[in-house]
Amino acid sequence: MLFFSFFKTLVDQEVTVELKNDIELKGTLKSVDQFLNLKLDNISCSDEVKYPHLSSVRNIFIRGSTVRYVYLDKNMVDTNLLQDAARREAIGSTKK
Amino acid sequence: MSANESKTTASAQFLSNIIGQSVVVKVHNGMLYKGVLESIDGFMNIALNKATEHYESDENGLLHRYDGDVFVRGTQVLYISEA
Amino acid sequence: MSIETPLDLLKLNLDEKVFVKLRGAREMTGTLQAFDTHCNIVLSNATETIYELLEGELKSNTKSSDMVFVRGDSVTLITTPSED
Amino acid sequence: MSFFGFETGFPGQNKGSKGDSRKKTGTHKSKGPDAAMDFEDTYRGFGGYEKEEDDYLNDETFGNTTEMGADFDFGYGRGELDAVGHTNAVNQQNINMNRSYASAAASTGPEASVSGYHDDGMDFTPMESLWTNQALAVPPQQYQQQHQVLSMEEIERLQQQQQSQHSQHGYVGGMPPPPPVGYGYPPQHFMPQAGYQGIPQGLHQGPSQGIPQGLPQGMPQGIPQGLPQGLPIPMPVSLPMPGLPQQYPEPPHVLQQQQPVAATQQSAQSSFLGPSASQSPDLSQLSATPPAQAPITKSPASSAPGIFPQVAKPVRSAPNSRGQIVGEQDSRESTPRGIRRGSVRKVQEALSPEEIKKLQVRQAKVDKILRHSGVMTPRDKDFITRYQLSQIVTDDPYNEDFYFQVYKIIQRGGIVGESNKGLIARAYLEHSGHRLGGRYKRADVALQRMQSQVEKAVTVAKERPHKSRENLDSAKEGVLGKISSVRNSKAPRRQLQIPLQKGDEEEIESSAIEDVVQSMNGVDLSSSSKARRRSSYAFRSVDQRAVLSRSGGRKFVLSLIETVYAEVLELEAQLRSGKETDSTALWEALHIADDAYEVSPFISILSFDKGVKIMPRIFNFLNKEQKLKLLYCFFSELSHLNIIVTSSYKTNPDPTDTQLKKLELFQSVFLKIIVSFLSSSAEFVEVLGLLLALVKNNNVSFISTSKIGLNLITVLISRAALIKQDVSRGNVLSSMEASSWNEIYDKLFTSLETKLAIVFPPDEYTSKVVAASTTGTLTSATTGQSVKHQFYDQSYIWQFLASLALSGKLNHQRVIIDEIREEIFGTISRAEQLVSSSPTEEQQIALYQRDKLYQDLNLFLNVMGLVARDGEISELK
Amino acid sequence: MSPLLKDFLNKRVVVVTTEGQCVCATLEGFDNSTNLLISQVKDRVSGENLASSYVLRGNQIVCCGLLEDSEKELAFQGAKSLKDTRNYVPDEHVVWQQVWAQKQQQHTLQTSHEN
Repeated sequence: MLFFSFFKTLVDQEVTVELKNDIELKGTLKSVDQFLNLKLDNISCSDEVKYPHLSSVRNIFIRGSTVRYVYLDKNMVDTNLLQDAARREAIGSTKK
Repeated sequence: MSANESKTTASAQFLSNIIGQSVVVKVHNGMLYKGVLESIDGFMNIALNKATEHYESDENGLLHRYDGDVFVRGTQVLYISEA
Repeated sequence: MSIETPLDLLKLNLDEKVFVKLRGAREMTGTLQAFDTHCNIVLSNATETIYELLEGELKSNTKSSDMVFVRGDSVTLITTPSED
Repeated sequence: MSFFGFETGFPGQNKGSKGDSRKKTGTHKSKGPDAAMDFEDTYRGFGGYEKEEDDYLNDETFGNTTEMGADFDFGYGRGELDAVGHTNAVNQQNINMNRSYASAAASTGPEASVSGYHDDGMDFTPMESLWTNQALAVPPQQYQQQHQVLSMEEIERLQQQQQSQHSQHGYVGGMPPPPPVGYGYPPQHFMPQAGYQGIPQGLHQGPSQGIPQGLPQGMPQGIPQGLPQGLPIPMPVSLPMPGLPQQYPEPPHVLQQQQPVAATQQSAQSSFLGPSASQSPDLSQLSATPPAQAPITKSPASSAPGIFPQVAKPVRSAPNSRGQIVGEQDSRESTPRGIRRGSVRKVQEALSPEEIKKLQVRQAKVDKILRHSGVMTPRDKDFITRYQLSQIVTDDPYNEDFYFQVYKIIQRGGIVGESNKGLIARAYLEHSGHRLGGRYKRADVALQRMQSQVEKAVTVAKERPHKSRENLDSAKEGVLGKISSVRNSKAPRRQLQIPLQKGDEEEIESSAIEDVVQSMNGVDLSSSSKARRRSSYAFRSVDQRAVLSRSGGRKFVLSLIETVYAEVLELEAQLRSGKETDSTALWEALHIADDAYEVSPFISILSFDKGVKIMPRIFNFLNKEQKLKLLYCFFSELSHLNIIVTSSYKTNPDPTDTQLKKLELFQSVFLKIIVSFLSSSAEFVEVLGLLLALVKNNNVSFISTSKIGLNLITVLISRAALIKQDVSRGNVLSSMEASSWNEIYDKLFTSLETKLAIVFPPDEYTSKVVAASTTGTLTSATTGQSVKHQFYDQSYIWQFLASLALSGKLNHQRVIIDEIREEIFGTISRAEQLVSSSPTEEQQIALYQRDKLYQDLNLFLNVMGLVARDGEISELK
Repeated sequence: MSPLLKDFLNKRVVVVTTEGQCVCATLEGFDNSTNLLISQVKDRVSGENLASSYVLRGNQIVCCGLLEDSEKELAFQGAKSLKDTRNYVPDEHVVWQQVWAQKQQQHTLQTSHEN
């Protein structure tokens, strides 16, 4: 649940998603679900020439399992809070 | 902890009594990690210290010696055996 | 204090530099900001290096970013970077 | 027949419902051959759930009062809850029908609300009755999940009962047999790995946490050639109408698998899961794609096999012969198992009129429901019930959504009133990297507070300059020896007769100092920590590892830090839910009184950024005595502190930017808590105690080569001076306090005397710092100023010297001036030269910086009644 | 079913599969595991009509984008084929062998000029 909570704070921010087939999509994160599927709006493909496959697509749904990276800016994330959230998550999962 | 300890399967017993021993872990991409098993969990995530990385067999194929602790992800583990 | 699960080992490295090995002959170093049981992680000041063998020649290119989320299923190994 | 296929039974009507239209399917016998098509059969996969009326369990299980009004008869949910209740104590008295959901939820996971993770009790083992045809077969091992709540003995006792029960009644097909021991799903992480990445073995891998958490998203990576290459696959009977296709036989409730294992891992995954996967026989024969265990052929990288059937190519693998699109994930639901068999009804007696009316009402309801029947399996309904209950009951939304909740509070621009939530958010805002609470905006706040403290002390001294001159002569004879120098500073300096520097000052310790140590307001300083060998200056390497290895090693210290974090988070959670907080566990975790190691682990904790960052939140939970002990330990082992070693130009001549950032962090976080603690609650004698700890256990001159060290000394002596001044106005300072203050001050002064100039770092060091540091606070850089004109901000040095001079007697002031004469004039000439040398466009900034240099210098000179202006020093009017 | 795909229903979409295939189709239905029910399936690169109706398994889907303007159903002919998502590197151990060797060299180089 930690990363679902994390991505929720990134909604309406501009992020760059790198997929496992090396396509890189920059766009505004519109919504996320607990499988970490993402929905991006007005996307731009970082390498249009090599990957024209998504030409004239603006709004896209990305399946969480095919994401490799999501690049963010430092100021989008409260690192101390995130680390504590990770600690709570770890404590939660081992407490079971 | 949870109440399922009472039914630990044979594999769980094996895993718990090799903690602290030196083990060999074969990973999905063919790599082999040898080291002292520090801990292991239900996901088969493995923590080794003084781990060495090899390919296929551990004698000849020494690739690298890790000085810190090494965390190997459960889903990548093919098998774990006593060294 | 016993380290019960490998995840505790990860927890120790929060806010510390870690070295991550990924599928597809990739590695990454950065400061560990978050992780979960699926091994999803967030690294800050991260540098990724992608290695390739072109005609037996080792080629590598690097890519760095301020903050990056790495999906757990690409991760194979995490350790603390050796000083060398 | 209720929505979920459960016989809710009529109150007192256990003689079997009269409905003629329903013909019950036999319990053990397979369905009667002549059974007319009634809705049971159309009700695919669920069969009748009637039960024999002679089943004595009926009353307990379903109670006898059913108000028909409840339109959404969550019979199943209640029944299930009862079933749980039921298994706890077989002869439980009648469970009243309209128990509120919240209480029901509370009963399923009593301890859950405390921990906030509501789902401990909710395991998701599917009901055995669904899967196994053999009634008595002991369900496969891993489904034998205990319900978290039961203790081990209870479980054993229940198990024998169940065995006996099964044998007596045979398989009570109608009512789900009281689930073996606990009705629960194995918490997710105990699931075999398949739970997350691997193949859902045909069993629903539902999350244990009640709230879907990273649920599996579907089958793992299909095998490339899985999809038929040949002719377009035969179309399902009718093109499913948009939206969820009704025709879609497979109730698509299999939760999406979040991170399917890549195909190549498939073999690893399946081999790992091999044994269990084969256990559910129906998985393989039904799956549309060849079974997962098929060996993985390395797909030829070159030709990406088109998933979609190219029209021309011949059919390669026959699609699912039954021409039905059957999702293989969850085959078990799609095949009518026929395991559930309705129970045989006895001959119906005549119906009383109101029974008939009741029946009609029920019939209407049943028809209304029927339209949507089969969409959800019992498991889903149960899951939804628990999920909703857990939503209702969680009292602390922070647990599942911690990052998002607190992030939103911080983002909404600060703290919402004094509520606990605000407190927690503020803890993060204090020094979070977040743009709102950005560290750099607050970096020098600690310094400002110290500066204001020193300035206040200096102004007080300025107001009474005449008084300090009178006792000028009387100060001739001082502890430091006789001073015979004449008043004006022009005459050559006379040598001070300095008493022999004793190897170890312990012997000359006067009773006053002893009193201070003892009377540290009840702070019982364990003798061993006092006698901990002096942290020597003999520190060569900046290697943090060396310090760490002498306090248990890096991993040990890191695990300490994590324990401390865990304690703080726990305390904050308690605070949030309004409970008392007890910080003993936290105190132990800090290892402050622990002197089993050469270097106290607490000091090593402070050598990690995360250790420093947690300090303010720790201070929230410590009482005054604990804070004093913490600071005593801190000042006693200051020389071991990694930040001192890295910020001293002696031991770290080439500081890197990351080191400078660490210094910034330490300053903005830890220094600030010390300043605020001392100014808010420390008494005079406690400040003395800390100063004594510093002077006695450290090589003070080494400490003074570090900016942080110098600031720490400044904080202590300026605090003491301030209290002394307020107190002396009221003349309350006791004789013991006054004499011990003089003694400790002299101890400090002697340890610095003749080497006072080292508080000024050499120029090559300061230029390196200016070059390396990217943030403006370390240097006096102001925006728009070219780097070469920036210079090292020495204000903290003048503040130290001002406090030192302020608290000393005239002889001390005389010595200070003599020792730093060049620095004083150096600063004046730099200030004057600054304006002349900087280019016109930077004139504005140069002027500002010149005034700043003068301002810092005068902070010191005013103490002596002097002032520097326009290039020379004159009497302060 | 997760609401993410809801507003793509009955619209022309571009779907990329984990095998590297890219198609244009109408989204008829989907489920929680993102199994997609699509119709009038056309290969976006070759322009070939593939199927009038098809079920695409959830785990084989990379992404599903809303096609803005229906004339541009076909991407440029001859576009390079997409990679699959398995990131399989043959003989990865050889790569790592050389990586560690190279790093060892750099390290000895570094320490030698340090002291």
